[in-house]
Amino acid sequence: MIGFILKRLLYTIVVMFIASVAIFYALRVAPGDPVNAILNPTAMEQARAALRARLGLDLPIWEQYFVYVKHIFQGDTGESLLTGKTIPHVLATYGLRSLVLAGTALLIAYAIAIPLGVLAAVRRNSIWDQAAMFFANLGMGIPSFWLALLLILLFGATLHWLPIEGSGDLRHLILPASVLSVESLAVTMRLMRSSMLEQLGQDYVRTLRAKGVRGRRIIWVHVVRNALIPIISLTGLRIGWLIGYAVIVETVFRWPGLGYELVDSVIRRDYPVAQGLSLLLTLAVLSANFLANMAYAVVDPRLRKG
Amino acid sequence: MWRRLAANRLVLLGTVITVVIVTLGILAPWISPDDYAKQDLLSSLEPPLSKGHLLGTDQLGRDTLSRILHGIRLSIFVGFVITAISLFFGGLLGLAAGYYRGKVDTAISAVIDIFWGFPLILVAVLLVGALGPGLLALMLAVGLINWAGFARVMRGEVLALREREFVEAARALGINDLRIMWRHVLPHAVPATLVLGSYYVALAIIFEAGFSFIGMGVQPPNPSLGQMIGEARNYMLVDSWLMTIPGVTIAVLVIALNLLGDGLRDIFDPRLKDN
Amino acid sequence: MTSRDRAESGPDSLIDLRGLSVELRMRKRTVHAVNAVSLSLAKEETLGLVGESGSGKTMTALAIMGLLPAPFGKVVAGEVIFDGKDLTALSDSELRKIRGNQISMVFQEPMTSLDPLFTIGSQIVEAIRAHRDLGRQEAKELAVSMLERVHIPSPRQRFDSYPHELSGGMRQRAMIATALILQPELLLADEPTTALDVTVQAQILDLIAELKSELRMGVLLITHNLAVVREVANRVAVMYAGEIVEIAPTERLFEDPRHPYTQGLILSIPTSRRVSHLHVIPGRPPDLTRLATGCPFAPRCPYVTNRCESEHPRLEPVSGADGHSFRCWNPQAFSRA
Amino acid sequence: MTSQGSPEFENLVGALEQNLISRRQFVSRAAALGLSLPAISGILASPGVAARSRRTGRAAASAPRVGGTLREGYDLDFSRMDPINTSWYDPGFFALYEALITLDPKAKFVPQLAQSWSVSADGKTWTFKIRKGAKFQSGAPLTAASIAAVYNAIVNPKSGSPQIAMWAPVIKSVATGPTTLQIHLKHPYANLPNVVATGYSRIVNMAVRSKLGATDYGKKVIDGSGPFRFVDWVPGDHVSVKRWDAYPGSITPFFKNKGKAYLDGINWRYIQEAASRALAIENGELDALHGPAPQDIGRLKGNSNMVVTQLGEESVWFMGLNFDRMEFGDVRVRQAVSHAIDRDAIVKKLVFGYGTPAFGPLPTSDPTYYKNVEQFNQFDPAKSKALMSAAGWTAGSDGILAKGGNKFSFELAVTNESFSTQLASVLQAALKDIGMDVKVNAYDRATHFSKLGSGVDSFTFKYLWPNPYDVYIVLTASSAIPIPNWEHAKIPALDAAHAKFQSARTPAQLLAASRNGQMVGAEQLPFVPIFTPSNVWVNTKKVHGYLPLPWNLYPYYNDVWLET
Repeated sequence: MIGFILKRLLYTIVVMFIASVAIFYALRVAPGDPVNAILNPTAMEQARAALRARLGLDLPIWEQYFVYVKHIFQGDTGESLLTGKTIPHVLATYGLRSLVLAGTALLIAYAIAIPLGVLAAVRRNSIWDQAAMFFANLGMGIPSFWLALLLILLFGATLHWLPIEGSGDLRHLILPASVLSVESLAVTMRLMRSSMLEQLGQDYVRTLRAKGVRGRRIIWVHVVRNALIPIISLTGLRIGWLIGYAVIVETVFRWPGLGYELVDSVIRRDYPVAQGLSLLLTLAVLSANFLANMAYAVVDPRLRKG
Repeated sequence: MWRRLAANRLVLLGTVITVVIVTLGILAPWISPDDYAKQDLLSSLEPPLSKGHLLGTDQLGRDTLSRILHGIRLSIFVGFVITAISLFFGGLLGLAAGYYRGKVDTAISAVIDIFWGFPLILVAVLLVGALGPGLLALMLAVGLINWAGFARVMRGEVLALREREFVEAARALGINDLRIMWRHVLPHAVPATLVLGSYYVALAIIFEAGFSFIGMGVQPPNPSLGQMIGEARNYMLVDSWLMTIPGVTIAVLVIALNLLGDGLRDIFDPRLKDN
Repeated sequence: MTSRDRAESGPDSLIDLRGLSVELRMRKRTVHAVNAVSLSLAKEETLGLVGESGSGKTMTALAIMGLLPAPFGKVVAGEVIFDGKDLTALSDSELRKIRGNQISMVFQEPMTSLDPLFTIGSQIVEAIRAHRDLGRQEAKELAVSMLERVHIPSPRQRFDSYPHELSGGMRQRAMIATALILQPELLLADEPTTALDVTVQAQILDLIAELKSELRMGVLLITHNLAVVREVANRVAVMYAGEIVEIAPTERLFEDPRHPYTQGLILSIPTSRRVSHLHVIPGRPPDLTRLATGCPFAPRCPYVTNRCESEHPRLEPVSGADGHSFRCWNPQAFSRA
Repeated sequence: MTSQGSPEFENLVGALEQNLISRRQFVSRAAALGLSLPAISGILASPGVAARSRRTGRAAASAPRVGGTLREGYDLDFSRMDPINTSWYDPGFFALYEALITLDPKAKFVPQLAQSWSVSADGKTWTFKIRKGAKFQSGAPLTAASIAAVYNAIVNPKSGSPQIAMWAPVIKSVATGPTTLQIHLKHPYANLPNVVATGYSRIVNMAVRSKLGATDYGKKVIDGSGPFRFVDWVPGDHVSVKRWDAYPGSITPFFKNKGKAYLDGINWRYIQEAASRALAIENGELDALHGPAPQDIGRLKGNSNMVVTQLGEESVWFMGLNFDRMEFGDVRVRQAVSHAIDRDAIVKKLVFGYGTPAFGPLPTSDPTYYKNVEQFNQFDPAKSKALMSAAGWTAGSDGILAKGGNKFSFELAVTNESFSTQLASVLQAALKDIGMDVKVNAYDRATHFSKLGSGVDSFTFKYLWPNPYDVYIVLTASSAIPIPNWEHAKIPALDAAHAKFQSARTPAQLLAASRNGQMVGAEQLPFVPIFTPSNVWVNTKKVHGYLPLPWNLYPYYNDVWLET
């Protein structure tokens, strides 16, 4: 286990390093620079040159990278070129919002998907099962952003129940979180169902029945717990996917989260912010997978030792 | 195989729909009633079934049907081409890793893991930043991440196959590695990757649509289903058809592809069988 | 019906199977797994149920427990009388009260028959609490003492270990502990030793024998291995193609087997004298989707006659030999050649 | 061409209803639109107009309430609010800062920081009398010196101010006393008031600004003299300000509230999605809104709790053709492009009639607009073809114009915002009809403007400026090549016209110069004007004292108050 952790740690560091270089380079080879976001488009060249020099954008890229890394090791993580907010502050703000969104979405997804998956498996081929699977297919097929528009049309434009964009109180969270949850919900439900079916066929279930244990207990205490294991390993990937894919949903609802702000900062060429967010995103995905592996071991005693 | 596909009604449905839509997409240039870019500002935002425009027109008076057909064509192109390419490279590397094991495996696996670690969205956003918005950046991004998926699956399959008698036997007979891989390993490993592929096609299509929707993908006037929805958004209260039609198209296509995928999986990989 | 009359039944009988027939209904085909099986087990008796895999032994046991694989397994005829009730007629909740309480079952696969996510102890306690409302502590004490009785070393520690931490033998002991924790009247042991290596097999058999006499219960020992039966069973029933082809007290069966199949089985037991050329019964077990008009064993039988092909033999008692019956049109004297 | 019910007319009636223009002005303008006098008087009498002017009258009459935060939606993202080198000036500038002078609803210059001003006989020295008691929010006194400091900073080419070209005639500004500011000019410059009235010339505390550094000021700290103090700025999302209770009050005549502001604060929200804007205010997420999607305006007008104010906008969407690419240096080619564009169709369909075609460089709604430009640039594809063949371009088999083996195909660079991409597609289609092959490239803003800087074949851009002629100079003066004269226009006649404008001695001369410049621009086409969108403001009936003016770009917030 310790060995595993160390290996993941090393792996994480390597990926992060590669990411940082790739990001740094990609951002700066991109045409356009922050000057256009900071100065008036009609501002004269002198002013532009002056600003570039001040931001050190006139140096060759590798040199800029070197400076960047040096600063980081000096504990200076830099600040937004546009707003002057420090990078940690920026990351905290947007990272948290994304976490809230992705977390809520995942919660909604699991709260619905797991019971339905169980139901579908237990009442296999029943109307429940077929309905559940139908919606699963639907959920995997409907593009989230389109669903988002439909919901905006219904709850925002027609019923005027919910705010259609922005963040703030809980009401702002409802639409984006629901939309974001749909795809996960569908996938999880399918997985839960097949996982349940697999477990229901296991010998230990027969033993339990032979012991005269109540059916409900067999399902909820034993089978479900076994069936959840693959779900947990999926969760890691899910979180990664949610935080990443959220950019689309975040953009539709203008939920200022990580993905949304990443796109924005890249468009504005706000290099420090874009770099910070990119690395945070990468780290988030990596650690999500890592945590999933850990959780795995917690649930499954077979993986605890060794 | 076709008989087995046909066994499950849903799967059959998925297959049929996929085939139909793909055909429509491929034939788009010949069957679409109009030039997808031709505008007639004065007859814009016509509802479906208006004369000359089966599915109506968009805000610039362009024929929606023609744009949908070309949109499908593009989705399919993105979906299948990218998947095919990443399947090819991913498969190759996975095969090598699984077959040779040892150092080769360690090296390749490391690369796979690294690419696997990158959030697709990040790669896409950066590439769009670097190359400018458009199909190229998008397809590169998808390819760069997906190949790793194929490589993983292929590697796993091959690692297992490698121990099978017929491979051992072949090796014992002194048949050279390339031949063994080509003749004895690959054929057995392909199904699993095909199953994955069918899902990846759907994913790629959704992804392209999503990115074109937020304006980072296909650029006008080229029609992409996602971008059509994006433009239609502004008119959702004036003419909701505009966003409904492409939305339904994507949904149907993706659902069909998923059903097809389930079918393939049930056939090739009973272990994963849902029911 | 004829079999019904002959099925010995009396005050000392613990369980009666009367013309029990089980079918497995797949999508297209139906497997006639158990056909009109009648036998009865006396209190504190050990009956060996012997046959090749697929001969219907396990299905018979599962039918008794009401654990036939859903949704295909069905009891289509006959009854199972256990202290006055017909188990096949009971609702699942009524059956549940009996399972693990009055009738317990031990399975073949100790590796997979325990839930990997729970400790041995908790799974035994679960069995207790399913039937008696005991406090956790009492239950635990009971479980620990049971683990001791099945000779699991340092039971207190073992109580908290997970299945994967135990050897196959230990797991099977744990299974047995779970099965016997409530001192059932009847134990169904389905190939309890098959998955274990030979040395362990013996220990498990001894354990079962030992506990049987301690707990004064009846045991239905299901196995494909006659040698095993010879050690522990009072009587032996030989099953073939879902029906009983011969039933007799153990000694008698081994001295004077009448059915060619039984004879074949006995001949295939490795003995000191005959390890070199082991007897093998030619052919394969019959396809149970179609019931043969004649004797199911006919295709493999060395002494087959025309009648065997056409007429289904009945289970006939051996005159003068109490409790020995068999089905055969053309029985031959048994010779240990 | 224009008639009752036409957009221009709508604008006009809107302005009248909001008391933005006097009835006399209305009459003259309406006449200019070609309406008969009976028709006009009919409108003036019409119950709608009368009623609505009365309503606005009553609202203003009832007693203002102190308190509440105004939530206002915007169609543009917010820039760093440093007047001197912001990338654009936003509504916040009208709450945080004050200008030397400003424009009233009648487009007349009125005092703000200066209570009076005069020009020397030779027209080379302007003297402004600065009001007493003006302060910065930091507490520092706002004197003539503070103002001179700002103006002298702007004229420095490194300042990055987009106004440098307009300040060209200015030698320097000096405070001859705490309340006397003198601006010394190279030559007479009647346009000076327009220049000092813009958002870019608003007065910031230079002490604070230079302490923080030119490019860091405005990120976290702002020190102006407006009635509100800075709270925060989140680009892409919002800007918020709170009332400055020590505000010494305003002397601007048309403000009814001479004291501190009524509102506790203002929160401006950027709403990128055109469609979402109307929804947001209908959903009660906003109290006021600028720039709803044209297709939603009709619906808002029908909503009885909304007041929709429709004005002309001091802006023009134009297509820039790079004089150094293709043969855009040849005026015939530029005119060919211009005649291929059906401006009426664009206005009718792309903005649902909420706008006016532009045939010259200035918007029709500007007071100095010269109607004669409309003799140019009318939709006439045949003429385009003729012009092209005169220029030696003939259509090939594929219908694309060619000359000496070169096809007439070029890039059109636009920002990837949904409207500009749509406009681009329209232009692309229009030019295809006359045999020009256009490749549209949509870039994010950063890329777009750096591409413009390094030169592209062609592009689209919408200028928005309180005094459009000023930005017209900025964008077309040959001295401004390559930035911001992205089209690299070199038109001597135009440079001359601009020079005249910049050295006009009297308002009359200024107007004449402007008209001349407009005619030259309409004919020579330094850029190809396309249309001017309507400037639409929406506020709920709970909002009072809310008065957007085309020539100030944004409303002042001194008078605004919220009903509970």
